[in-house]
Amino acid sequence: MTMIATKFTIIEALNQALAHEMERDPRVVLLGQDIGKNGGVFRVTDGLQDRFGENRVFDTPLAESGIIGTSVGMAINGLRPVAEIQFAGFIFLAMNQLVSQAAHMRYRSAGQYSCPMVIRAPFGGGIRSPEMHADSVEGTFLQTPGLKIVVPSTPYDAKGLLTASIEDPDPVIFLENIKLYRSFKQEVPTERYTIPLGKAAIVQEGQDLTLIAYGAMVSVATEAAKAIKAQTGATVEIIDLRTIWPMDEETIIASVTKTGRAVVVHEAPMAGGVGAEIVAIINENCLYSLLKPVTRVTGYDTPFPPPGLEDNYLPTPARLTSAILRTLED
Amino acid sequence: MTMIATKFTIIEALNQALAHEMERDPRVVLLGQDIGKNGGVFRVTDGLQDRFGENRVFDTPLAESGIIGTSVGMAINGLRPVAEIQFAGFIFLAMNQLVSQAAHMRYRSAGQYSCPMVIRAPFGGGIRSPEMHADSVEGTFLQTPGLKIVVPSTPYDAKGLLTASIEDPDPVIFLENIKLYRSFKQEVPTERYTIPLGKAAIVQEGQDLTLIAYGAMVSVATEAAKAIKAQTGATVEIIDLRTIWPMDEETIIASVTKTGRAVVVHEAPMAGGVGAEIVAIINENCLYSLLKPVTRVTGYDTPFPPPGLEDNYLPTPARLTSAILRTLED
Amino acid sequence: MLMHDVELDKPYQVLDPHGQLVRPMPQGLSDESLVEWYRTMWQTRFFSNKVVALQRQGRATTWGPLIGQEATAVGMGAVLEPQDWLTGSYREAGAYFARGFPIAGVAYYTRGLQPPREVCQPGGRDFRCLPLQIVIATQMLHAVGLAMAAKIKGENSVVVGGCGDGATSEGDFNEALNYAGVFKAPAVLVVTNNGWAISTPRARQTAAENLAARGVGFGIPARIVDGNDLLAVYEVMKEATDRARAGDGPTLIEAITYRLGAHTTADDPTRYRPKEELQYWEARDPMKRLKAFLIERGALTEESDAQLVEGAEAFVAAQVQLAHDHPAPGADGFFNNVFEELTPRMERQREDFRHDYGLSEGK
Amino acid sequence: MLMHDVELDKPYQVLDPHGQLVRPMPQGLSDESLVEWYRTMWQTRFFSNKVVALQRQGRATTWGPLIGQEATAVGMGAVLEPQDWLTGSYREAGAYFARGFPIAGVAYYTRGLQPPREVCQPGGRDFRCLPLQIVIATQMLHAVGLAMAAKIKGENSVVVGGCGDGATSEGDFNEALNYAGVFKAPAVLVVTNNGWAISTPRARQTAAENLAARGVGFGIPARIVDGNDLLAVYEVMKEATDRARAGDGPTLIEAITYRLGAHTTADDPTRYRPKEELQYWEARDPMKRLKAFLIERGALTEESDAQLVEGAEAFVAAQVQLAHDHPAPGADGFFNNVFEELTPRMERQREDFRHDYGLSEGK
Ligand SMILES: Cc1ncc(C[n+]2csc(CCOP(=O)(O)OP(=O)(O)O)c2C)c(N)n1
Ligand SMILES: Cc1ncc(C[n+]2csc(CCOP(=O)(O)OP(=O)(O)O)c2C)c(N)n1
Ligand SMILES: [Mg+2]
Ligand SMILES: [Mg+2]
Repeated sequence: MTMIATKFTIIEALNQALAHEMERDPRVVLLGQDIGKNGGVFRVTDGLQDRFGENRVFDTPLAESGIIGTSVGMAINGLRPVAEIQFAGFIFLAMNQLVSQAAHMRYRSAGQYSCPMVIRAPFGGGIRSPEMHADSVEGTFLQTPGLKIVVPSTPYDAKGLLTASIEDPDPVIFLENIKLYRSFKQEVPTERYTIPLGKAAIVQEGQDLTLIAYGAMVSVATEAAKAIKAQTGATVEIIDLRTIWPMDEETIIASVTKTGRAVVVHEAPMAGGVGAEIVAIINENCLYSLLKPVTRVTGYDTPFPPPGLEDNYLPTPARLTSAILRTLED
Repeated sequence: MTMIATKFTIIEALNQALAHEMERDPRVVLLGQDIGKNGGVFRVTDGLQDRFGENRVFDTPLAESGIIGTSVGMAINGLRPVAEIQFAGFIFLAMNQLVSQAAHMRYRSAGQYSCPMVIRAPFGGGIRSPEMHADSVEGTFLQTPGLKIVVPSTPYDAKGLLTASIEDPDPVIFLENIKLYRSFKQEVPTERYTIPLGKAAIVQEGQDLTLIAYGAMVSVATEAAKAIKAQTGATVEIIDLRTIWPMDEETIIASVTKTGRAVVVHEAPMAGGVGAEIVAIINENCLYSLLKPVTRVTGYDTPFPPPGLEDNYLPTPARLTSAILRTLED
Repeated sequence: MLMHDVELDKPYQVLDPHGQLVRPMPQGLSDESLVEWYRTMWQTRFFSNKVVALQRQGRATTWGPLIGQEATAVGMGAVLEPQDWLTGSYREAGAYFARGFPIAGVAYYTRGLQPPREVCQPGGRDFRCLPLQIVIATQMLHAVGLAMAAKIKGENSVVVGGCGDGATSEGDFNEALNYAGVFKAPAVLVVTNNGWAISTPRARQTAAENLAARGVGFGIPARIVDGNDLLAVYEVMKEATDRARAGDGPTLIEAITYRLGAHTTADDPTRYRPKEELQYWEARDPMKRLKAFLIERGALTEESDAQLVEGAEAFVAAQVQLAHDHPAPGADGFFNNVFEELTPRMERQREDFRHDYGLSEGK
Repeated sequence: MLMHDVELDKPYQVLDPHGQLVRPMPQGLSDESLVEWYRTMWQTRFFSNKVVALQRQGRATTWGPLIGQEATAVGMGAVLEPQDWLTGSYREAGAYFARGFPIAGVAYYTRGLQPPREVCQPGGRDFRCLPLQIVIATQMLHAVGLAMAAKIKGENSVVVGGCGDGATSEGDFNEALNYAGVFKAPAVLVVTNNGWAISTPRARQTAAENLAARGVGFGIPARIVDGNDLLAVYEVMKEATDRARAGDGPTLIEAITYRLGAHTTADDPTRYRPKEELQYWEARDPMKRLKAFLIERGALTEESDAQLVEGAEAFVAAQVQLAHDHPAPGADGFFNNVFEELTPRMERQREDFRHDYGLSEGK
């Protein structure tokens, strides 16, 4: 099969993935607030209601628990709902339906019923959005067995990971960094393809330090790695997690065993974030290779700040670079 | 002041703390499902409605978001609500009110309004309770800046910590292990006293390994430590966190620096649990003292199992002992 | 007959408490069906009592008695067609039985284990009953979602979602009504108003005079029915499922009944409930009412009744036995069905568990 | 006059769209008050337009225009006494202004910063307005909680909670109605029905004919009012707050109005909204209606009106200037007010931040 690739933004790549899956699988339906005529506040679902009809692409009332709760029912009854939560911070209104219902249905029914569904939600800072519009929620869901967590960092990944998520037999929360939505274009095959869940990507190889990132932090990591190379000649291996859970421990362990040093970066607050779990995994599996403590470069232990102060809160290439420098010291 | 101490269960100690605070501070009100005439499903609030009247101790409709959401309003308007969520697993229905509202009110109002309130909730396994009645939620809330998390392990602590929580100017989630409610009695002063939030207790000193626990796991830890002493002569230092957040890093760091080995134990699933944060703290602060990887003994990465299988899921003295033995190996 | 604001203050009745017809028999009802449902009501009662007894012996987990509510439960489940769905709380097990779901399935559950497919789907038939719900009101959104899917797929199936009076206070209950209305979902949402949510009386649950009135604000027709009158429950349910099946959308039904037992085996209702109330309702026992009617009608004699009751008890005993004889999952069974496949880490955890537990040779 | 099921289908009106009285003037209203509120309506409009302009220049964050809804907003806030509380969404800023809350406070907020006490409470007066709410419907439970506290403390204060039509679909909105009813809270819950929730029309938000009907199911009296008629909004609000103050419990009010602007500065309403609808509502502009009435009444002349409008614009400009002149918090200000005191770890994080940011000598 020859793949024709053209340059697309993440928004466009996601829209393609949705269109492909709807085309291919009549079970796929889209629901959420303002996703129909309006195409979603970020236009991820633009044109899909026109193309697939109101029966398969529909606006819901303004109630997040309703979105997830009815998706549970629809998934059990043979559909593959892809629900949009307008901003990830609002998932808390649906927390019970997600945690105790969607994520537990296979378990509580001893495998008789399951919830193949995807919850898409934009998140992340850097665009001066209002309160609760930028909050990162992936760390909160680490304590939710039964739920997979995916965060793409590029248009190519966005399409392949969303396709894989829709195809997955279990519920997936798919978190999309708002800042990346239109920030760059990348070659994306116009054909359908999947990127397997649970597998990280090595963005660049390196020998001296492992830098673990996901979503918008991948490009921050790349910039920092460049700065480090320029300043010290050290090479940084960058891992893009792609899937936060189940986490690709193998890739992390192999890399840190090789480099002996690691830095983790995410926007979410430090306490109990994804970084903590990564440090714990490294501790358990490669403590004896570690030359320095793993450094966490994260949001601080405060709520996501108001837009006027968010630049001070978000990890920047500069902050990350100085953390890497410290971690590279003997 | 001479303190008269009598032996009480945790239930009784909590009841006393509530009664004292209501006596002392007219701002304290209690609300929740079935807490009035029925005294709560575990009788923690037994007799308090009779004593303080329906104006200050009242049953709510069956709606958790309503309980927390109205408590936010009451706290802002000068009361000190102590809300009971009948089982911690149902806090997910109030997640948004807790995370984006109670925990953020001081922040979003630039300090003009605050939410001095306590959310009490029973949790934990070991009594064959139905679905969602045993789930541990403390790990989920680590990603909620603005919220304090307290878990007592003894009647003495329960009373002192609850009193301190009610007195605290910020929202506190106070999690009570069901299994401990009536499992033992302890001398508890009948007078009022507080145990400061944010301070861990050293349950027993030891030289060879630090064992970090909280809630019902403290007695599991004590048993395991005894077994270790008997089998190997090694002494285990047991830390009871008491307050999960803000965490007493100082006590943990001092102990692990001394012992060079650590095991963390909790009921909650491993991924993203409190244990992960503790490992990260140890990694950041005492990596060079560490002789072995920190071991996490926790619930597995599954939902809390059905009652018939929960014994296999919960950390036991035996499982903990063998983990300690492994961690003590050279 | 379905209406918005009218007749919301008096429950619809076909049989009075003495089993006398106060309205004509609902159409299309055979004596055989009535006797069948009467039998299911007895099975439900015996089963509930059996579990309470087992619980006292430490052989069942905490259990919420079903007694007093059998007419509502059975009427709720009896109208369903094979392609329909049903989801309810722990208190709606009788509806599941009326729909055909094996008593053994719920009996297995009371062992503290998730009943497996072989027990729930004997002969490979999926009864389309979701696991009994513990988290109050959440199943009402599932019911609406199931119904939305049926409509999207163009299937002629309807969904019944059942919950208690207390559940109506939850956000999810109200969101369910609203979604049902907006999407004209083929769903029947049934509130079993048994007067109490644990110790909280209906009157403290909401300031509204009744729960059916909730329908008005969501544009959903609603009915109040005497929940101890099987014929009335059947008729109202039939009408509502017919409407749903015809594409006319959802209905809200409030069935007025009473929980004669404790909230659960862990509850002491004497702490909060006046004895007179219990006596009042004991006199309105749904079994007595239906029995009187069936006997007067000649569909039953005292003798055949005694046989039926005895048979129901024996059937329940056999189902419970079946459930207890069915093998429990392995000690490591709790690793299954988290995801379709175990993650690599879970595989390792299970390996460790097996080792610790002495299940395998270990590593 | 307040009623359950009656008159829920026609909005209460005092002035017709041309400013003619269709009912007697509400009692106890002075011309001075009316002119004052008319002024606040203009301030609200100018302020909203000003922020839209600032946002286009990159000097304000995303903003939801208030225009078209000024009569509802101002009527909602105008009836409050100093001891009362008010909480609303981003769209209810005009109600805050009518209550006395400084425009500078909201202007400061549009800088992307939490307005500090000095800006919100000039002269040390706490206006008892909670921060404008972003998470839809959550503030309705706060309103009820504030009111429950007032009642528990025996204070004679009432609480107004405001939200949009979309908000009525959230569980929290319904739980708020229910708690208000059960606790007979001195709360007035106001739904500003502006026809749209972003791109979702009212008709897709619920199958009910109107939103006030929601009151029935919660035992709360409800009113529908013409939200572009300040006199009607005032009267209905006054009556409801009087009732609450007298201990007679909550009221639900649905005000029918229209958002003349975009949902926010990030929204393009032409994607979903017919032009004719906008035109229909432009003709019903609340400012025009009140102006016509005040002029006919002699409370205003064309000339004094022009002065008033000009003055309102100048006042807004000054308030915005004030907000922009007020110092921003330090770069590390985001560490404040998480808890009353910083935790030890936050202290260290702030120290690190200051070091990285070049704010202090570092460690
Ligand atoms: C969300 C949630 N909150 C609280 C509980 C605890 N609880 C179990 S049953 C019950 C009362 C339910 O009352 P109702 O809905 O009337 O059903 P009934 O038990 O009367 O059948 C409560 C509060 C729960 N299971 N789920
Ligand atoms: C809980 C939640 N879900 C979604 C959003 C995103 N959102 C912001 S405004 C809005 C529509 C609100 O409509 P309505 O309640 O009618 O208020 P209006 O904007 O018309 O004043 C939505 C969906 C939000 N802020 N909060
Ligand atoms: Mg009930
Ligand atoms: Mg609106």
